[in-house]
Amino acid sequence: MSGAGLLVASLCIPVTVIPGITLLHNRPNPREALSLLASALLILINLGIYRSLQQGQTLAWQSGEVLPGLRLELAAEPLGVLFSLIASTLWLVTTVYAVGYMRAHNEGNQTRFYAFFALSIACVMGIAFAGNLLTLFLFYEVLSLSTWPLVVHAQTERARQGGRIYLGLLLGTSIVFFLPAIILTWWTSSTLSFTDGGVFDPDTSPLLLAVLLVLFVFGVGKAAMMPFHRWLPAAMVAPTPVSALLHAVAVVKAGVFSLLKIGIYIFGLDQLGATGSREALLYLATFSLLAASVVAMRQDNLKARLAYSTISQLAYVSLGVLLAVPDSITGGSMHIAMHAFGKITLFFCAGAILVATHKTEVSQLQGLGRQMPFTMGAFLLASLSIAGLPPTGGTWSKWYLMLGTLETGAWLLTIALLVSSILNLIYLTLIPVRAFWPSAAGPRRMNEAPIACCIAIALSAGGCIALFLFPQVLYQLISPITSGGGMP
Amino acid sequence: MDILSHFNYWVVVVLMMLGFFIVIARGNLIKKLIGLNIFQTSVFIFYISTGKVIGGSAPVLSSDIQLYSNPLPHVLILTAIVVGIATTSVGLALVLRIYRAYGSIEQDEILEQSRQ
Amino acid sequence: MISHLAVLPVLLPLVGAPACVVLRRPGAAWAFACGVAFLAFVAASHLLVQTRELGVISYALGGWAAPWGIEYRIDLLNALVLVLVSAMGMTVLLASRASVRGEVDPSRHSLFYVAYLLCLAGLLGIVATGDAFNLFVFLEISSLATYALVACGRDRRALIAAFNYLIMGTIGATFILIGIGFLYMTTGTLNMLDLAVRLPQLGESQTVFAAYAFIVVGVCLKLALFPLHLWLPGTYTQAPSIVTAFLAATATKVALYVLVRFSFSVFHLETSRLALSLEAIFITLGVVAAFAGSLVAIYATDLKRGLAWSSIAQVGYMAISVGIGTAAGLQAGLIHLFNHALMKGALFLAVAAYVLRVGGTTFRELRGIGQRMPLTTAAFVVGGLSLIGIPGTAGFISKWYLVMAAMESERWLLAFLVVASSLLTAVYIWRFIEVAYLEKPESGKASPQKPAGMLLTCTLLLALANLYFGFDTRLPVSTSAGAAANLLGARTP
Amino acid sequence: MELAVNIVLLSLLVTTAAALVLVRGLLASIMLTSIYGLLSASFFVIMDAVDVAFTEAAVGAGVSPLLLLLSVAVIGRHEARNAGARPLFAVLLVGITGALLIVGTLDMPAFGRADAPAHLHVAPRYLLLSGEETGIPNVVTSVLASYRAYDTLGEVIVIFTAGVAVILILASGTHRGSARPHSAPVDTKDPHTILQVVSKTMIPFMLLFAFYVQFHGDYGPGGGFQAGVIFASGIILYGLLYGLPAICRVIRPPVVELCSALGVLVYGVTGILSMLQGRPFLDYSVLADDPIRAQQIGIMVIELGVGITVASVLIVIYYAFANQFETNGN
Amino acid sequence: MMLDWVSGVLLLVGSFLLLTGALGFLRFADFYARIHACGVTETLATSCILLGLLIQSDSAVPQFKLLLILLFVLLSSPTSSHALAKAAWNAGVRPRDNRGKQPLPLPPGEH
Repeated sequence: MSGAGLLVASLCIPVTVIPGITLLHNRPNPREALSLLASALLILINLGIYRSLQQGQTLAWQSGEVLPGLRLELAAEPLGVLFSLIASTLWLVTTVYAVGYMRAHNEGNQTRFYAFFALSIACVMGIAFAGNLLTLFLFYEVLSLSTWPLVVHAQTERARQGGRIYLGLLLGTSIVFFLPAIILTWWTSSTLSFTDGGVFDPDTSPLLLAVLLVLFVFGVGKAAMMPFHRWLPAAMVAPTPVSALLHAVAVVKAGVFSLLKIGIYIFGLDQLGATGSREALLYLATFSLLAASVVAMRQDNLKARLAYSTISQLAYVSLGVLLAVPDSITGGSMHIAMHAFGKITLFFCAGAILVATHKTEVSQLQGLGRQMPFTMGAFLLASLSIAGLPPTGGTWSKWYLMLGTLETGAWLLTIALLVSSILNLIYLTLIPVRAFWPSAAGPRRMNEAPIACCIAIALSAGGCIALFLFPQVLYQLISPITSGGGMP
Repeated sequence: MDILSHFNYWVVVVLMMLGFFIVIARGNLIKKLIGLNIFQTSVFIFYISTGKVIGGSAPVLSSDIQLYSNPLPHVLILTAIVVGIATTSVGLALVLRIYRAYGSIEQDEILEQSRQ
Repeated sequence: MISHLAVLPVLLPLVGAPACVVLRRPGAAWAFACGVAFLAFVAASHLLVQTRELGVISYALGGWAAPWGIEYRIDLLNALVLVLVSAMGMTVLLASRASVRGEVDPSRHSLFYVAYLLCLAGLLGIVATGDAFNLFVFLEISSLATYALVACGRDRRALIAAFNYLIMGTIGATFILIGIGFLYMTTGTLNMLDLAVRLPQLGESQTVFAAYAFIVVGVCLKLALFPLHLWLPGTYTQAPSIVTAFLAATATKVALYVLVRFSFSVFHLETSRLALSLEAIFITLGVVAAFAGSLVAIYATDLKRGLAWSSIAQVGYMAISVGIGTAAGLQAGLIHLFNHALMKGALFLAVAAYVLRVGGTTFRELRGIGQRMPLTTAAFVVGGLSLIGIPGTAGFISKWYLVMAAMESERWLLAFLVVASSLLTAVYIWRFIEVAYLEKPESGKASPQKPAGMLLTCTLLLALANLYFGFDTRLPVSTSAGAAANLLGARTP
Repeated sequence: MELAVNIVLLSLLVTTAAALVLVRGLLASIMLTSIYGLLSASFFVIMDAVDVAFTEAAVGAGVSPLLLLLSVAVIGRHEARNAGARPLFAVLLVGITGALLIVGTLDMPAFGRADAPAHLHVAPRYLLLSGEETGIPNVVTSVLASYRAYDTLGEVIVIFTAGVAVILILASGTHRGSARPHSAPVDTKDPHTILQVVSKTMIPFMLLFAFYVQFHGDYGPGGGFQAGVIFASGIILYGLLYGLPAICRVIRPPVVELCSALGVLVYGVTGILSMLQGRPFLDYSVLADDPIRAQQIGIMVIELGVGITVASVLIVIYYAFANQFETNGN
Repeated sequence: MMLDWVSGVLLLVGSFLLLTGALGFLRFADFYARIHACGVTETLATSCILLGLLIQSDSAVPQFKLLLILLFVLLSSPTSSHALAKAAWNAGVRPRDNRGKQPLPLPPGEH
């Protein structure tokens, strides 16, 4: 298959299974088999793209002109390939998990669930391979819309409320900030294509650039930068597989991924470093990072705590972008992968606990370790990854981020990162520790979640360790970005 | 500019405004249509005034007449009169139906009924 | 017949309407009307192709040359609007059969189609003509037919709506007549091109100023630009759904065309002293309309009424684009004119299907409609997304150009307000989507399914058009670019 | 002298309009409207617009008061006292509009000046050449039916639309076209013998006069529209005196409806004939070899179309209104 | 010359009659008296004026037209007065005394 064909196929595979899923709405087994098949196929295709890229092939595709001089473009560059690989791998894992979870939980409207899930993944692929801002924006918006039915899955008043906040903030920020920013970029530079070293003329007005950066950072609401972070906790009303894949991995990562791409390919690191509003935003990100951690500590609901933790971790990546030095970019990019595996494991565990024991609050988890030793073990491992401690992948990304702060001489930020890691430890790692603590309730028999859930947890937790052991794969993949030659 | 030269226009403006006032201020639907009628007729008067040439005669060609009034406004107003009567008849048809449906043609009473 | 292309789109429905009276059977009348509308659409499309190739086409009716006779003058702008109006007229008419059967008194069906054709002919005539007074005549044809069509609504409030529209519409038309009279007095001509040549020679004249003011107020009444919008919500809500779909997709568009035509082709707004104050007025009113209309739409409990207010808001955008007054602004306005017709056509046709199925359009009646009518509701959602301006839909293109135009003229606040108001659109569209998909349908109100295949097909067709024109924008974009350039470049010394 | 008449007529007009503003009660208002129409017709004569005067006399003083009266016969003449209590708003709006109009008049050429721009540009050609080009002395007719024939087609369509609209609006409940009243013809115990006898002798002359106006329009005031109105008045007079069923027996409603379409079609087909021969729509030159002759034929045919449509639509409208009276009235 | 005089007198008489009719219409006590005043005078007055004009005119066509109008007026004017009076009677308007206060007694057989 040609390079362009691979890219299009990667988008189309999730879409093409949707009619199949819809048609099979009365027969769960073939329906879910179809989902699994599609995700496996998607991984293969993304691996194919990865290999082509490693072999130095150019992968790009263009549509006809949408507006004069402006087309839809797809292009494979390292960051996108990384993102697509993570997303598709975790789609497979999540589908396995979802089969167990949705059945055990007796959820309704499962067909709708799988169909929109597939659509969301297609959008994620579109974002990952977007060759210009227009394409990115198109899939970004459709992703917001196609995840809404997943968020309001329960159709209760609370779910609707959550859905309103979710969509309101995501659509609101993207329409009010992101879209004008894109149009402004188009108007100033007459191109929206991602370009190595940025698209702006060196003599572009600094004020304009400063405004643009602010618009972009706030406009990409999916990056959950404070004060536009409220949608993420609101989205937690969704079923756990949705929270796990979309609101720990796909959607939020799409946000920070967009920021990375804008930072690297629209501004260019040099220009970005010189942009006036960068510093202010940097401190906002830092604030977001710390504040979210503090709020997370006060959350008793497990999923809400994980959500705030996500906000905090996303701020790491934003920080990486805004620092605008090669090490921080590397750190930010790697953190996408590290956090993805860590956080999805945590969500899987939360879902498993819910399915097995119907417990949702942190305070109820005391002594649960004996009942669900496997789940709690995985939880411990993943929380270490989030905090950035060995033997997990999180170590490396945080390391590079630290290096980035040191390189720019921002001591304050280094300290902030350290403090945040400690907070992470407190609000996440303490949960499994206390679960394993011998409690008055006494030993009870094992009661693990359905086997499909356990398999998924094992896979994702294994991923955390694998990333610790083989970080060079990631590093090699993304190194062309920092050396200035990412785009085909 | 002497006063008399625009006297006609101003009177016609007054006529128009009287008609316009009836349309807006009166609540009776038939009265509104009557006002509309007056308003439109006054506009016709205005048009015809613009076509008049002092000392001219009606634009029917004849060998012993040199100066004619302008025929074009006449043509336009012939059409406009037809438009006016067409509007009036449609309006009246509506009024009849409204009366049948509401038992009244006073705006206030109808509004009150509509709200219920 | 090729040489008569300019007159055919108008002439066909104009002569077709009386011929339609002969057909007493409603089905036959409908089929005939559809055929006529289709031919008119074909003629209009050919005309667009011709104008793109040959430039302006002039057609002297009666064989009398322009200032003395009446002229049809087709440039890119008219041709685009002609195609749009005839296409929407045809599509809605095709969809109308089932809906008319469901909503209109059976004794009136065949005349309903006659009135529809007359309205279509009137609208097309307004667009095609190059003569100011002829424009007034066709305006009245379309208006009279509209009043009758609106009065066909089932509720008795339709009569009130029609009557109010008649009063306001006639006042508007009379204002236009006054304006045309003033113009005639000062120039001695009624031909628009001739007017455009002669008006600049007059210099600053109070009469010309008053003429413009009256024409603008009259047209804005027809356009339903805030605060002259009072007739619109009642009319759109109470008229039969098909009529609402037709009016929303065509009538306000034609009014906007007239506004643009007079402002730029005849009066050269861009060069005149008035420009600054009028700019401010149009933009302010447009922004207020966009916000006020959307806000009222958010609180509406009836879908049809909500969409009617949404039309007021959307007219606001078009007014803004006229107010910006640059080539980019006009282009944005024309693109939005085109796209908005597609959106509102799809939305109101979906509403027509709802009325047919559940008998009403209040949110209570529409609960859970998404499960009962999945395809229609899907079409509605696509139309709604287009209205919001989600990328991938036609509405996005409109928004893009409008924001672009605002930025180009360095009106940053305006650009911000435009995008912010589109968020309000999202609110009221989403309000319906929640009702349609998340609420449980009221039990015990299962009305029998009436066959409405054509209605569904046309609704889906328009929804697809919304998607198609979100990706392939060559037709509206290039044509409107040419039209805008013509409008501003037509400055004659 | 003319000026004096002018001033008197204008002040009468203002008085009538002012009276209309002040008076309550629909019957009085309708009479005042009628007077207003008659006065403006007289004014049009002073202004040399004889054709318009003729039309306005027929419409403003005839048809529209008639329709108003028919409606009031159904609805009643009462007008509420305090209805529409928004006088302040109205005064404001009217004030602004009026002021704008006055401002607009300030730069206008003086009244009646022969060198006003309106009299110098397009109109002179009509006055100079229409005689040669169309062979018709009445310039208004030649402009109406030839130079601006398309406007006149529009006018016919407008009146046709009005007919369609009125039927569409009033037809609900009763079957379309059948104006079969529920009550007996007007007041059997009190037949309007005198009126009936007198008008019976007059109606044939009215119809004859209608034809005269129809075909004399080329030479003097008159034409299809006026003829149609007069013709319809004759029919309506008959209907008023002998009741709707009687007139419906003579002239069946479906036939009238078809006729209203027929007139438009006659007009339209004349235009299409020219198109079929490769000339622009409504170019009469194809109708005969001699161009002047062709113009005359064309004008005659389309005037006939106008006459047919106007007469039938007015009758249709009368039927619809009278039907309301007979079914709802008293 | 003689004819001019005649027509002048006729026109004057006609105008005077119209004026008296109008006065009567304004000043008389009740509906029937008023309609009597203008109904009677109007027919005569219009006839006088038309005759006067007929004499003034010097070509055949206008004379013929004026004659027709005269005929029409002679027919329509009394008829319309009659119709008005009858309509009023049917509507219940009753004659009153000279000052317009008391309704006069009804003729036998009516109530």
